[in-house]
Amino acid sequence: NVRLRLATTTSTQDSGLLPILNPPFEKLTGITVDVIAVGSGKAIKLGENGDVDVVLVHDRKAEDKFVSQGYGVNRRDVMHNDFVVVGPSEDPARVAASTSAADAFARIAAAGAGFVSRGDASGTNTKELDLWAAAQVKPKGAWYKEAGQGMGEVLVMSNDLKAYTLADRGTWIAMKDKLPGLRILSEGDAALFNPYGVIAVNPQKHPEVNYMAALQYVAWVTSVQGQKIIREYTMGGQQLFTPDAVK
Amino acid sequence: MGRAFELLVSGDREVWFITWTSLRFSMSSALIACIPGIPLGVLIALRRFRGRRVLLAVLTSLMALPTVVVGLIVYSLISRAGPLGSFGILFTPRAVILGQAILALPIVVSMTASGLSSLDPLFPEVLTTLGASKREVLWMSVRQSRGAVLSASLASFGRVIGEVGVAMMLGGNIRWYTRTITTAIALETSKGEFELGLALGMVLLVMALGVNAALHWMVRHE
Amino acid sequence: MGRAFELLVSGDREVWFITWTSLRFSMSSALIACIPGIPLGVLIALRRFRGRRVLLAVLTSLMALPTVVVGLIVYSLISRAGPLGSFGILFTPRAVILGQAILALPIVVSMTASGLSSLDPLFPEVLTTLGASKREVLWMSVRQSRGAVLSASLASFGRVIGEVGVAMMLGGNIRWYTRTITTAIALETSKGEFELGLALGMVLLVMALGVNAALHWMVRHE
Amino acid sequence: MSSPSAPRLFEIRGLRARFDGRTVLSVDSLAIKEGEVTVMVGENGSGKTTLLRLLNGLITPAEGSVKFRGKPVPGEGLVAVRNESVLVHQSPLLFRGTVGLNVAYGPRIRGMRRAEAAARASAALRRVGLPGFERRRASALSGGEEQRVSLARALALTPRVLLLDEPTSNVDEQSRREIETIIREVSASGTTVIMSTHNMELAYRLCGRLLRLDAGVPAEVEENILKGRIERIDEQFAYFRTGDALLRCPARQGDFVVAVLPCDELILSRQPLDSSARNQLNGIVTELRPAGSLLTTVIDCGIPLKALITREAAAEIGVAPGAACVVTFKASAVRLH
Amino acid sequence: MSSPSAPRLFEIRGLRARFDGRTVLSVDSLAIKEGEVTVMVGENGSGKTTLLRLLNGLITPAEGSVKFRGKPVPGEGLVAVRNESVLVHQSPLLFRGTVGLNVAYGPRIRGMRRAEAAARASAALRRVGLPGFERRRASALSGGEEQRVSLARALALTPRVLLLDEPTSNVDEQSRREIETIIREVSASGTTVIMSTHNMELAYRLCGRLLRLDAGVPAEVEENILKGRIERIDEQFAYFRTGDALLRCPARQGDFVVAVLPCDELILSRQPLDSSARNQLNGIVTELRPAGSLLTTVIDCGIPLKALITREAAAEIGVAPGAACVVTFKASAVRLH
Ligand SMILES: Nc1ncnc2c1ncn2[C@@H]1O[C@H](COP(=O)(O)OP(=O)(O)OP(=O)(O)O)[C@@H](O)[C@H]1O
Ligand SMILES: Nc1ncnc2c1ncn2[C@@H]1O[C@H](COP(=O)(O)OP(=O)(O)OP(=O)(O)O)[C@@H](O)[C@H]1O
Ligand SMILES: [Mg+2]
Ligand SMILES: [Mg+2]
Repeated sequence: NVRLRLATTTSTQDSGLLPILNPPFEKLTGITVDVIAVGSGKAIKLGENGDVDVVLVHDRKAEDKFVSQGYGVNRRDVMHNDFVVVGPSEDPARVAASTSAADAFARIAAAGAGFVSRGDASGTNTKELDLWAAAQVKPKGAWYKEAGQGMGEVLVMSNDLKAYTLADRGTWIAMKDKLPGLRILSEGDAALFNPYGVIAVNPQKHPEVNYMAALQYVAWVTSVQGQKIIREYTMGGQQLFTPDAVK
Repeated sequence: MGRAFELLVSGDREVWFITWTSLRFSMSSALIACIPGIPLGVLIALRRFRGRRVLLAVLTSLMALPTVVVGLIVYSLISRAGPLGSFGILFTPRAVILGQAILALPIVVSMTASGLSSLDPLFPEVLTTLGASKREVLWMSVRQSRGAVLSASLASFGRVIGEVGVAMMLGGNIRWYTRTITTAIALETSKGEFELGLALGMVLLVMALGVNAALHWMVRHE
Repeated sequence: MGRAFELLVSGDREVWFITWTSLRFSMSSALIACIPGIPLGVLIALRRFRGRRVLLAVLTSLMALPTVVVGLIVYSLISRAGPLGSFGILFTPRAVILGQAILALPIVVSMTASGLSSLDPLFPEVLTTLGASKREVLWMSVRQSRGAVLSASLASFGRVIGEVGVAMMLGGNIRWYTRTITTAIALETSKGEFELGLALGMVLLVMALGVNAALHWMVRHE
Repeated sequence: MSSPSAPRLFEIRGLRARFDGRTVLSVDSLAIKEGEVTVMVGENGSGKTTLLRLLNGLITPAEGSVKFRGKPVPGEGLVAVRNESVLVHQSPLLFRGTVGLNVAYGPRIRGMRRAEAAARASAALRRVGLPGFERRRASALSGGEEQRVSLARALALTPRVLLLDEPTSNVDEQSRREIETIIREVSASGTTVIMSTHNMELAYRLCGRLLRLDAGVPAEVEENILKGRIERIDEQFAYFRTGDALLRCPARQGDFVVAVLPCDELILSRQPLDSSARNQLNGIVTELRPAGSLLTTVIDCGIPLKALITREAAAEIGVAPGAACVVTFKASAVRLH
Repeated sequence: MSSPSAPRLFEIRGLRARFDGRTVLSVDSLAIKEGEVTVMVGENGSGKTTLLRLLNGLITPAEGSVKFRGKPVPGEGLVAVRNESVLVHQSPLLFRGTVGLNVAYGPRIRGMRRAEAAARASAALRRVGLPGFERRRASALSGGEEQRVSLARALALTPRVLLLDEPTSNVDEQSRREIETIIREVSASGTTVIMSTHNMELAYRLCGRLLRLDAGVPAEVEENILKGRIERIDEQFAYFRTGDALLRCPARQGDFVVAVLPCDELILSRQPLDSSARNQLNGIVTELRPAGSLLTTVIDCGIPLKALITREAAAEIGVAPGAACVVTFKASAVRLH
């Protein structure tokens, strides 16, 4: 019984995609996939240490560094979804009227309305910081709460604190029923694009890794069948991810 | 270790802040738990009443309750949607201290009770005949078993300073506000910053050692 | 509560599985910790040696170590990049049990030691003069203080069954493999499924109560 | 027997104490007068400790009642018992800390100021022969020292009722004499003392009243316990003065205060006997009561003497209340303590 | 004094024991022969318990050495001490569980099978007068019952050396006599007994040798302890036979086995005295040694008698080793136990 260790971000797991995507692979190859769902940073770290065979994450800068330092090989684009700016339904900063993501952020800062940041150097957090830069705002002050937690927790906090936040669409869709006080206020800006990549761990750095299985997995998620499963995966009638490997 | 000292010595203001926050939260919550917990434990140890054993078993079992569950329970009370939501204490230091005190209480009570159960059964009788009231018997029992009571307090302090579930759930790990050493460790770990996590762990350990040593010293020189 | 029973009674195979995994891990690790921990605690309680107080203070402080830090330390040893990486036990049940045993050890040792310190100081002397070897003194001390030793074991069991850091860090929360009640609770909570988290918490509490009751009953009827 | 206006200090009625379903004490009726020294003796497990704990209201009787100054204990009388009496337990149980702290505890708890309590404690320690022990650790004492500290702890309270459970068991000879003196002194100052002991010498010397427990039941004491003193001593006899009588006893030196004369060593007769027995007293029978198959006869010879005789002998000699008779006993039958 | 081939059972040299920096025991030289009954007496805190614990190898001396059968304890001799001796502690410390379990513990731990150990335990309990106590909870005993169980626990081991620390302190009179009998019996069967007690009667009756500790230092015993028995008794005297001598003692009834004669009650003279003192023995001085400002004289009168006299008196009477002299003492100076 071959086991393949996949380190991935919580969003792929929590959105319910992997439990759909992996079983056909397991049936096809006889390989058991052990999903270790952690933050992007930790997933990449596990890859660097050779503790997993393959990683599936969304943090392009970190991924490139991972590959360039020789820890990962065969990076492939898998899919993307996008980020949305969510906030209290009352929308005190009038974000709904914004023209772009950066404008939305500028409005939040200007109104001094509450904003909960992931603050955990995750892909989402990196994106958020980029947007603040684009809005030419230094996020600081009582209104800006760096929570240092996962997406789900931050959404819950925003709901309770009646604050804005940046969320990935997958988690938002999965959780929006539990967040009665929040709604999407800004979406669709190209700046909110969120790509996922799959990377096999370099067997030259870590000979013990199950490279063959990793390659098989990379092949599977980028295969026509795999991409079809990703495209057809919906939640609440909404498609969560857009496949990128096979157009 | 090196990293930890570097962090502290280099005067990283944030590390000092979260260390102080951790200490503040856990001291407060342990203290709050001890105030009703120690007398309760003494009563359970000295009185023989119906359901005493069951109560003890429940208390010991409560020690197994994951911190995040305690967090959840308190959350469901103090969240906007909860019965105490109007106080708006969620994601504030008070919420953490409250949750941690609830977490600490069964530890204080059950360890105090089990520590005192080794007192000579004649001890309360001797005090009584010398004219001690029930309250004085209680107080003297605590003093007599102060090692056990100290252990109970320190264990509860250790439990809360080392826990992450309640602090995370109720405090929200908000930077410069409710971020403690443990929530910071969780954050750094999730970022893959394992070394920083370990270094912070060492800071916490040193702090716990300091508190332990200080309290032991105090009790010894009382 | 209702939800928890519904889950269990409805025969949700996954809930049964993670419950069983939790129980298996924590029983194993508590047991593994008790094997060296109880004798060590007894020795610390009965012997007077240099550095005894310091050792006790360190042990009590170790109880404060966040579980995720213990997880990190063990991780740095058994990670492929670590000295014991070649065994490849990371993200397997063994890793969790190992980590939890390490977590439990200071609890067992220090609680056993503090429990036994209330034995009459003449007790070992009486045994010795009756011909007991050092080992027999140790064993009889345990039997004599079996309440305290039981408390220590149960506290360590409670600690590991309720902890999430080690199980998450070393087990990886892998479905159908290393997912325990606590890691499942963490997962559900992070998804905002608070009720499910609470329900699982109740399952855990009931299980802990069962183990507590069973052990108390056994010791009483020994 | 007692005047209704002055209730006895302790009154016991139908008292039963049980442990694990076993009745270990069963006292139908017993009264203890204020100011008296009552000494309890009896085999191990005969219930002495249990009775003392009951008197102090520390345990609750299974049946019956103990009344202190007319009020039930535990119950209405408990506050009074607590205020006025202290029990010194059989095994001294000292608290951690110094000896001084132990002895000062009682006064402190009753609201005395620290300095005053410390002074009391020092005085009590001096009294039990442990001056300067204030600063010693209570856990670093010898067995007898512990016991004396535990006595001092009670004495520091100057209670009106002192309950002592074998206070001299581990104590050296010299200290035993000192404790005897202490008990005499506190008793002389009006304190009621109820104690248990296995030291018969101490029991005889101290007792105003001797209470023998036999498997939890008070039993008749089959000895005449005669308080008095040696009047003179020659090579042959010591002459012991008790009340109006002068007893010839074996010539022994010592500070004897009591002569014990077993009831079955007394010979009754109508006329003086011509025997080698060196004590002969004339008296009048005042009471006759059955004691098993025998009869207990009380004869007033200036002092009341109890004698055990068979029913046949009683009939033969014509022993009946009011009858005159002669009591004869050997010098060697008298035990001096 | 001892033959070099047969080492004494215990040999003590330059022994010092300290607690908290205070020297509580200081024995320069002491040997204990096999088979002997040594009784230690002395004030509370004089170091009896400490000495017993040292002999049993339970504590380590601050200075000097204890040797058991020629080997140091603690050290080489420890195994032998453990195998052959048992100490019964002053305060009985029973384990949880039943009395039977307590008493059977020693035999069990030494590898005896359960049934056999239980039989031994029952026998030992019967011996201390507690038959049928096997199933009682050890925590539910009276003080004296506890103490007797703790003795039984040692007896169940039939040790070659029995160390007893005040074994009768909480025990009733009857049981005290039984324990005396037990000690006589085990001693008769070759067991060495070393015990401490405050009961001088017991000490005199049992001792082969009496050891008095005075603030941790062995002190001279200033009494002649004469083993023997009452030969006859008349109205005036009891006649106590000890060795070749017959002593006139106060006429008392009882089962006396020892006559105690304080050294300072003996009067020495060259010629028989014409006095009322009823005991006169002829003897020869065998030894003279200083005792403070006085002299201890040992006179062989068939039995060796020690007398304390002033130096002047010694010079006047001409007391010197080898000189004949007459020893005179009053009957009432002899204390029978
Ligand atoms: N806590 C207890 N539980 C059960 N039985 C007990 C308890 N205490 C005493 N007993 C029993 O009650 C009886 C009376 O005990 P008590 O202590 O009153 O005797 P005592 O006369 O004081 O004896 P001693 O002279 O040995 O001190 C004994 O048979 C004893 O075994
Ligand atoms: N553990 C200890 N720590 C400090 N001092 C002690 C300790 N045990 C005994 N002592 C002291 O040592 C001295 C000798 O004690 P020991 O117990 O040998 O006396 P003892 O002759 O047995 O007295 P007792 O007749 O009261 O039993 C006492 O002064 C006592 O206070
Ligand atoms: Mg008693
Ligand atoms: Mg002693």
